[in-house]
Parts: sequence; structure tokens; C-alpha cells
Amino acid sequence: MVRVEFLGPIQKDALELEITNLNELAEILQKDKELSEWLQNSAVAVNDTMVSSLDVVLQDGDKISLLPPVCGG
Amino acid sequence: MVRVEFLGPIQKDALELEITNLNELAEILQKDKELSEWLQNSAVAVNDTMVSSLDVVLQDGDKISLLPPVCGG
Amino acid sequence: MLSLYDGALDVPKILKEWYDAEAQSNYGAYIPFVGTVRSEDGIDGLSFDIYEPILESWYEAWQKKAQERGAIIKMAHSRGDVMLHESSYIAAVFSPKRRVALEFIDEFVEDFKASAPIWKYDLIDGQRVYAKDRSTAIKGSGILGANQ
Amino acid sequence: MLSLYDGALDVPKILKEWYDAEAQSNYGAYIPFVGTVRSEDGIDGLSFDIYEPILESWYEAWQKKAQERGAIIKMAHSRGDVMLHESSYIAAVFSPKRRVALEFIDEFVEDFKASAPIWKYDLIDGQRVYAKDRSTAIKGSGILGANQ
Repeated sequence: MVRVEFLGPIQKDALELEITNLNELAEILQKDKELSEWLQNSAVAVNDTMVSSLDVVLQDGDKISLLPPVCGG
Repeated sequence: MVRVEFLGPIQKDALELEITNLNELAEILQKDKELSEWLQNSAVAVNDTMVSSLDVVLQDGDKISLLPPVCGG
Repeated sequence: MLSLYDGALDVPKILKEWYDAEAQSNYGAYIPFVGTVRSEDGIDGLSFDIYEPILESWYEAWQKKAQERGAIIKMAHSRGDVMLHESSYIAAVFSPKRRVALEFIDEFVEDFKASAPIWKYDLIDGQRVYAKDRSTAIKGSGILGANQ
Repeated sequence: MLSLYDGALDVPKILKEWYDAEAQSNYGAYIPFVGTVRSEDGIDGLSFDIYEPILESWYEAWQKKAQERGAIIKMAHSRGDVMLHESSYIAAVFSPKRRVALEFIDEFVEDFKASAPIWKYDLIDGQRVYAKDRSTAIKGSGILGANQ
């Protein structure tokens, strides 16, 4: 099981998914129309490390975070 | 009469001179061997305004300042 | 040193703490950058969400970069609501020499704006409205989107 | 606001005074640069001479430049002796936006170093030794020298 968290302004509860890679995650999330803009402008972290491609193998217990556009300060 | 002041590390008392322009001042100061290095690296102000050439007419009561290399902070 | 506070920052106190902490460290230059909530567009204030695990690793990477240039950094940021004319952000660099300090504070603050996982909301009529137009997509964003 | 002090600066106090003074002015960015005496080359401290009339006109010209960009500046400097790990210089900029503040503090501090009529001496064994090697001839220097 992999946990998916939506950070900041993305108003969506965390998901628990049986997936083994980020391509599967992309397929699942793209079915949610309310997420489509967030998917285009959000960065992705696996276990709190930013990733730059979908070529990431997921393990049971991994945490995936979606980080929408930021504005600190 | 014109007053000439030597600022900061130039160890020299002020002069009172009967001169009418900066060329005359340059001639006089260049005779002082101890000033030769200071003349090369000092900036000049007339009545506290920096000047960039010797083409300045002096009036009675003017104040000329020599400003050697600076290092504030 | 990365410090997060609930609500507005006590700027004079933090600037003093950092200055005193490094008083004997032989740094010649100390440059804090202080960010304060401006009155504009009718807002009552701002509010911030922070994702701390990634903020910490982002900060540690900058700490290491500072170290490589003989400098150190410090940072403070607010969580939650910060009202008009209150301050929400301080970043600082200490370095032996001024050029490193002047260049580093600029790079550090700009990358903070572009990358630190903090989300800003306008406080308007008691509502928290995501400051979408002033926000920046983190580098590498969009990999989960369609048409990749 | 240009303030000259005999001896070392009380940095936390000055940073607080400036912050408090502009607390309601709606500036989004406040960047002070603090210069502190470093222990190097066996000095006991530094000492400063200031020629105030020209420092003031130099400062006023920068104040005007700041104003043209919607910003304001403040500066404090020591006269006389400042010992190791004490501070002798603070320059600060307040501006609505961060880019102006980050660029302006750099230009302001660099021109200060190159142009402000202040002379620095190392304090070594009770002597005041002009810091010639670290000093910069003001632009336009040399017009009174031979071979013009």
C-alpha cells in the first residue's frame, strides 16, 4: 500500500493505493477531473524526496506528496 | 585666500593660499615631495563638491579638500 | 538554524538572537532579509501552510552550499495567519566577506521563493484564498499530468 | 537617515529602531547589511576617520536614487575605534518589493566601499596604521598629480 498526500491548497483527502510505480498513479489521478490542473502544475515527492520523472519504483509503505505552486515569504 | 585641507591619513596641516585656480594649486603641491603619492591617488573637492578636472575657478574663501583612498565599513 | 513560528515573527528579537549567537564567530558581514505583509488588494493579511519535511531538506541543502563558501545561513518563517504590516519571513547569511554575503542572500531568497514548500493564502473577509497568481510551480512540476 | 556614532554600533538596537520606524510604511522588504570587525593580521581593532560634509552629500544622492525606485535607505557608521567582533557599519534598504531591495542593497554597499569619504586604520600595538592596501582611490582621483 502506498499513501498519496495532497499538500497546501489542493483540497483532497489522502489516498491509500495498491500501485507499484508512478505511471499507475498518473493514470488513476488523471481520471479525477478536479485534479487535472493540479497535476499539470504540481511537483511530486516520494518519501519527501523530489522526483523529476515517473520512472520510480514504489515500495509498500511509500509516501507520495503532490506539491502545488509555492509562494513563501 | 583659499584654504586647502588634507583629509584622513594625509598627515599635513591645512594651507592658506593666494591662488585663483586648481592648476596653480597643483603646481604648488607638486613641489612637496611628501605629497607626490597622495596627489596621484587623492580625489579633490571644492567647497565639499567633488571635481573631476582642474578647470575650476576659485573664489576668495573657497575650501579645497584632498580625499585619499577610502575604506569605510 | 531554521525556526518556524505560529503567527507573526518578532523581528527585532530574532535579528538580535542571530547577531548575538554569531558575535564571536568572526564573520565580517551579516545580511538579514525581512519580509513583511503589505497592504494591497484589500487583504487583511496572509496565511501560510508549510510542508516541513521537504522545507527542512531544502534548507539543509542551502546550509551545505553556504558552508562551501565559508558562510552560514539562518531562517525563520511563520505558520498560519500574519496580519498587515507584520513580518512572516527572515532569511539571513553570515560570511567572512561582503561579496559572498551579498550574492548569497540574493540566491538564497530567490530560490526560497521558487522552491520552498510553503503555500500562501490571502485573508479576505475571513476567508483563506490561495494566492494562485503569485505562486510558482516548483521546477519539475507536471510529471503526473496528461500529455507528458 | 544617516547616523554616526562614536565607537561600536549597538546593532540590535539600531536594527530594531529602523524596523519599528517603518513598521506602518507598507514596505514588503527590509534588508540591513551589518559590517563587523574581523580578527585578522593580528589587529586589535579598527579606527575610522569620517569627513562628514561629503559623506552627507554622498548619502543624500543615494537617498534620491532610492526614492526614484520607491525605496528608502538608512545608514549608521562608527567614528574612532571599534574593537574585534564589534560592528562599525550598517546600511539598510526598505522597499515595497524584494527585487529592488536585493539589487539596491548590493549597489549601495559597493558604492559606499568605493566612494564614501571614510578612512580606515588598523589598531596594532596601540598604533593607528592606515589600511592603505584595502583602500580604494575615489573615482576621478589624481587630477592634482604630475603627468596629468
